[in-house]
Formats: sequence, structure tokens, C-alpha cells
Amino acid sequence: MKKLLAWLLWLWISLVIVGAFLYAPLAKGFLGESSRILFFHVPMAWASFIGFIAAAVWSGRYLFGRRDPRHDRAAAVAIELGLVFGVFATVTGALWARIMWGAYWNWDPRQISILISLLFYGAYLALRAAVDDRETRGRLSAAYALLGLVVTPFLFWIMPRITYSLHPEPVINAQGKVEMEARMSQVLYASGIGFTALFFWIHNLQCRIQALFDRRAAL
Amino acid sequence: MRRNTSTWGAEVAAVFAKEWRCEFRTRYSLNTLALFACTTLVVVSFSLGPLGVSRSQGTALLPVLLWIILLFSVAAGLPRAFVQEEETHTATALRLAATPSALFCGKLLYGLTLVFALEALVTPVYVAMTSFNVESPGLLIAVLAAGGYGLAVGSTLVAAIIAQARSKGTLFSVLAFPVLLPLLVLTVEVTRCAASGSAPDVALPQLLLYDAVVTVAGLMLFPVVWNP
Amino acid sequence: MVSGGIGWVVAVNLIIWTGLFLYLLRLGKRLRELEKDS
Amino acid sequence: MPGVPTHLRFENLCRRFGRLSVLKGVSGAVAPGGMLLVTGPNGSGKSTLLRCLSGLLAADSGTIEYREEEGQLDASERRLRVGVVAPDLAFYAELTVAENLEFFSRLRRVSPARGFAVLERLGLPADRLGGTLSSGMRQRLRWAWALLHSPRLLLLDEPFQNFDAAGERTARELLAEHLAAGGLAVVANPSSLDFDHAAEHLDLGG
Repeated sequence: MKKLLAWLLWLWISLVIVGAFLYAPLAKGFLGESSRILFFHVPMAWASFIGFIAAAVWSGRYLFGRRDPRHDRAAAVAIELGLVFGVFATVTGALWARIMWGAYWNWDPRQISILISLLFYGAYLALRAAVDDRETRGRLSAAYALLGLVVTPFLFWIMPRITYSLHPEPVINAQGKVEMEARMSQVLYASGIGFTALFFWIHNLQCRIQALFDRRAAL
Repeated sequence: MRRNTSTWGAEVAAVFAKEWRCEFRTRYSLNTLALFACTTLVVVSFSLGPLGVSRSQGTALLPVLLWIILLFSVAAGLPRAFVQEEETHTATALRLAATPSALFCGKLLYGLTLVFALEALVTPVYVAMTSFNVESPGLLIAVLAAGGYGLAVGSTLVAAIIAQARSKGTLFSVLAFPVLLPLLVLTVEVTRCAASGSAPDVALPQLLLYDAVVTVAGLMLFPVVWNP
Repeated sequence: MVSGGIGWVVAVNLIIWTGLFLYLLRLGKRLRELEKDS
Repeated sequence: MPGVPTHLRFENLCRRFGRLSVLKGVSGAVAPGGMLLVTGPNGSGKSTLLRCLSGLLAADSGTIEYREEEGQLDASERRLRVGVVAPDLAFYAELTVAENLEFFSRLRRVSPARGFAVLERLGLPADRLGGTLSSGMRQRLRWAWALLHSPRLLLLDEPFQNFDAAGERTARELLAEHLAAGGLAVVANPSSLDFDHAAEHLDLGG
């Protein structure tokens, strides 16, 4: 059964790749094919945030539940993976910015917000590295992850209105609704689902690897 | 003897009184904060002074530097409140005697008084040395109060977290700055409005909301951070 | 309509994705073995 | 149900620190007026057990059940009710002995007079700064602090450490009075000191 799901995911993302380049039309007002990076840049950012939110949920269950080490491990792995996806999202975003506006980094509010949340979760990993006792480490990092769930949304809420936004707001969510042709949004959402599924598959594998390490460390 | 609210307030007062009594005996935090604020103040105004920042540039640049001075001064002086409890092992006695929420509020009040004292020291000198023209001083005081509160509550919570880790000093900055950055963006924006005299449309309510949100997070998370 | 360039890009992407996918599958299999005997 | 007598029961407590497993399924119980003597060589987990019982440390597994008149108390409530004497307990060096006790009596919600009574009984210099106390005086201060809120359960880790003859005599009297009044005590000591009181024995072995 798991194998079937895996191959289904393989097919799903393959279709997304084909769709992104052949099926979806070009976004209006962009330089040639470069807009197609949208189908990979945005979903990775989504997967990264979903990872951080999932980590906060696991942290909450760890703290206010039975202090089950599995929840602590799941939260830590979700944040590590969220950082990896976040870095990929930032790199692809910078590449796109380079093509579109001539500079890798132009202090666009969306870029700033992603960067600061990556800083935050980088600090989370620094905290985990600085505490030896397993129980204390779980407790403190879970609290910080929950603090992140409270603080990082502020970034995304206040940043866009404070500084002028170069980010393609009109395409993504000007006035909150997606102004894209049907075929584009189909591919985008399909890609979002595909990347999120990939995220949690890798998360599952990484958790099991971590569990084996912990078991051997405890022998 | 159930712990009712009236005695909860007495616990908060006891913690607050203890913090200041210890502080007056050693003056550790006061000295650190004052010295740190003065040195950064001199460095900043020196870099601005000779350059002679023009009036228009001033309103954009000076608010940022003011809040950077305050941020770094707070980062230097405030974590001690919890770090010293762990390093001198007095935290064990405190864990066995104090109600966590009362302890958090006591330490927060202590942090608040430190931050407001810092602001009262730094801001007038800063305005004088950089000839920072402020159109509406009332708004400036409001943002100093709300921003100072945010700095205090954020720093107190993060200090409680890093107090139980190794390498506390560096860890505090690494963990605290991403938490305090949204606050800084808002305080700089409102300070800029105060300088130019324009109305801070949405930034001030957002600043107050940030304070409220972090306070609630602090009250919920501190007991879990403080106790096993 | 499909210019050569796009076709190549799609092909390369598919190969990379399939490679990553097979790696993850193999990793899953080895993990199941490791978990079985420990 | 009238006041259920205070009692403590813990079952197969386990705690490990990384690779080192310190508590391997420790169990025990104490009834009102009873005392449990915990012995074992250094590093056998005596202090860890007491820290778990006081709620300062979370056990990895196992249960701790502590009941007072009002009923079952969880770890956070137990933590504030027990009286603890332990070598790693320290007080504020900048405050005098009286100020330390006054601060903690306000936290414990007991009248400061209680602090002075305990202070007198243990012969502590009220106006000496905490930092300038000798190790024997510091141990007396720990006893004074532990008895401030007249706890029902005493957790004593090497209770007579650094004491002179007078100090030990006073401490033994206080312990005897506590037990006579129906209080509970768990005492951890490397060697099984001669306790005139009938004590259950828990040896954590080598």
C-alpha cells in the first residue's frame, strides 16, 4: 500500500513538472519563461511554512501532553526540513528576482519576512544544540517553537504594508484573490500539494533515522 | 491554603522588591545598561555628528539608530535577571517556593523599570546629541512606552529560556533578535511618524497588539519553561 | 509548439525528480530492515 | 471522607541522563509519621530520586502519587508544598539571612514572624549577608528555609552535611518533632546514619 502511494506521488509531481512547462501559459507581464519558476518557488515556501506550523503543533502536544519524545523529535525534524525548504524557496526567489528586477536581493517585504523566519528557526536549532539534558531541551525548544508560531505571522502581516512591495503581488494575491488563469492556478496548487506530500514523506524518513540514532545513543 | 489572587499580587511584589534590593546592593544591571547605552550612544552620534546628517535624512535615519541603541542595551542588561538565578543556583529555591506566573510578572515589572530608566537616560541625550527634531513628543513617549514594554516582555521570556542552556550570552541575542525584530519595525515606523509629525495610521495598534500577544505567550509559556 | 529548449528542461527535471524519488524509496526500504532487527 | 492522611507512594521511577541510566525502576512509600531512609554509594541516584520526588526533575517513566488532606497533588502543586534540604540549594548572597527568609516567607505566604522563629531556633545571625555565611551556617539556613511553611513532607538530601554538634542536634530535634506531628520524611544519606526513629530502608545499591 505504501509503495502504491509513493508511486502515486512520483506520478503526481512528474505531471506537475510537465504541466509547469508545457500545460500552463506564461504569466502576463513577465520576462519569457522565467515566470515558470513560480510553480516551484511558491510551493516550497508553502511546504516550509506548513512544516513550521506542524512543528508548533507537535511542540504543543509535547509540552501540554504526555511529554512524549516522539513529538519532540517530530517537531525538531519538521523545523530542520522547513529550513531546508525555506532556503530553497529563498534561493529560487532570489534567482527569479535576479531575472525580473536585476538584483538577487531587493529588500522586498516578502523576502525579508521569509529571511527573518528562517533566522528564527535557525535560532531554534542553536537552542537545541546548547542544551544537553533531553527533557530540558525538549521543553525549551518546544516553547520557542510555539513562540515562533506567535511572532512570525506578525512579520508577514506588518512587513508588506511598511515597505513598498516589488513582489508580484498582482499575480499572487492582489486584494487576496489569485489573479491567474485557471490552468496556472491548477498547476500551482497541484505543485503545492505535491511538495507538501514530499515534505512529510522525507519528514517521516528523517524521524525514523533520528529514532534509530537515539536508540543506539541510549544503549 | 489555596493561592488566591490577593496573595498572588503579594508574591509579584515580593519578587519585584527582591530584584531591586539585590540590584541596589550590586548595581550590576544598572552599570551594564548605563555604560552600554552611553558607549553605543557616543559611537552612534559620533558617526552621525561629524557627518552632519541633513534634516530630511535625519527623520528617516535617526529613529532606527535610537531603537538599535535601546535594543542592544536591553540585550546587554536584561538577561541577567534569569541567568544569574541559574548560575548562582538560587533558581532551585525559587522553583520550590514561587508561583511561576507571579515570578514571571515580578521579573517583567523589574525588566520594565530597567527599560524605562534606560529610555529616560538615553532618549533625551540622543535627541540632544543628534539634534533629532521631534514634531509630536507625545507620540514619541507613547512609542517609547509601548516599544519599551515589548522589549522587556520579549527579553524576559527569552532570558528564561536561555538561562537553562549553555553559552547563555551569545544565545540570548541569537534567540531574542528574531522575536524582537517585528517590534523594532513597528517602533521605528511610529518613531518616524512622531519625528515628522504625521499620524501613525496602523503601526501603533499593531505595536500594542504585538505587546499583548507576546505577553499572553509569555504567561502561557513561562510556567512550562521554568519548571520540568 | 514545443521548442527544443523546453523539452530538454522538462526531461532533465523529470530525470532529477525520478532519481531523488528512487533514492527515497531505497532509503525507506533500508530503514525498514534496520528497524526490523534492532 | 474526613481528612485523608498525607501519604507518598512512588512506583518504578526511571531516569537516565543520555547514556547513563541513574534510576532503574525505584519504588517506595511513606505513611504519616513515617520516614524512608535512602542509602547507596555516591552516584547511585539518591539525589536524582529526591529531585524527582520534589518535582524539580521529571522522571522518564514511573508514577509519583502524593496526597494531602485536600487530595491528590500533581507535580506543580507538590513542588510548592514540600520542604527540601539539599546541598545544591543556594540563597541570595546580596541579601542578609533575615532578608532571604523574609523574601521566601512572602513567597510561601507565611508571616515573617515564622521566619524569625525558625531563624532563632537554628541560631542563625539575622544580619549576616548570605554570601558571607560559613558552610555550617549555610546548611542551617537551608533547614530554616525548608521549614518556613511547615511542610507535611520533608525531602532531606544529606541533611547533616557540614553541621557541628549543636547544629546536628537541633536538626535531629526538628526532624523528630516533624515526624511526631504526623509529618513524612525521605532522607538520603551515603551511609545509614543511626536514626533512633524506626525508618524503612531503601538501598539503591552499587
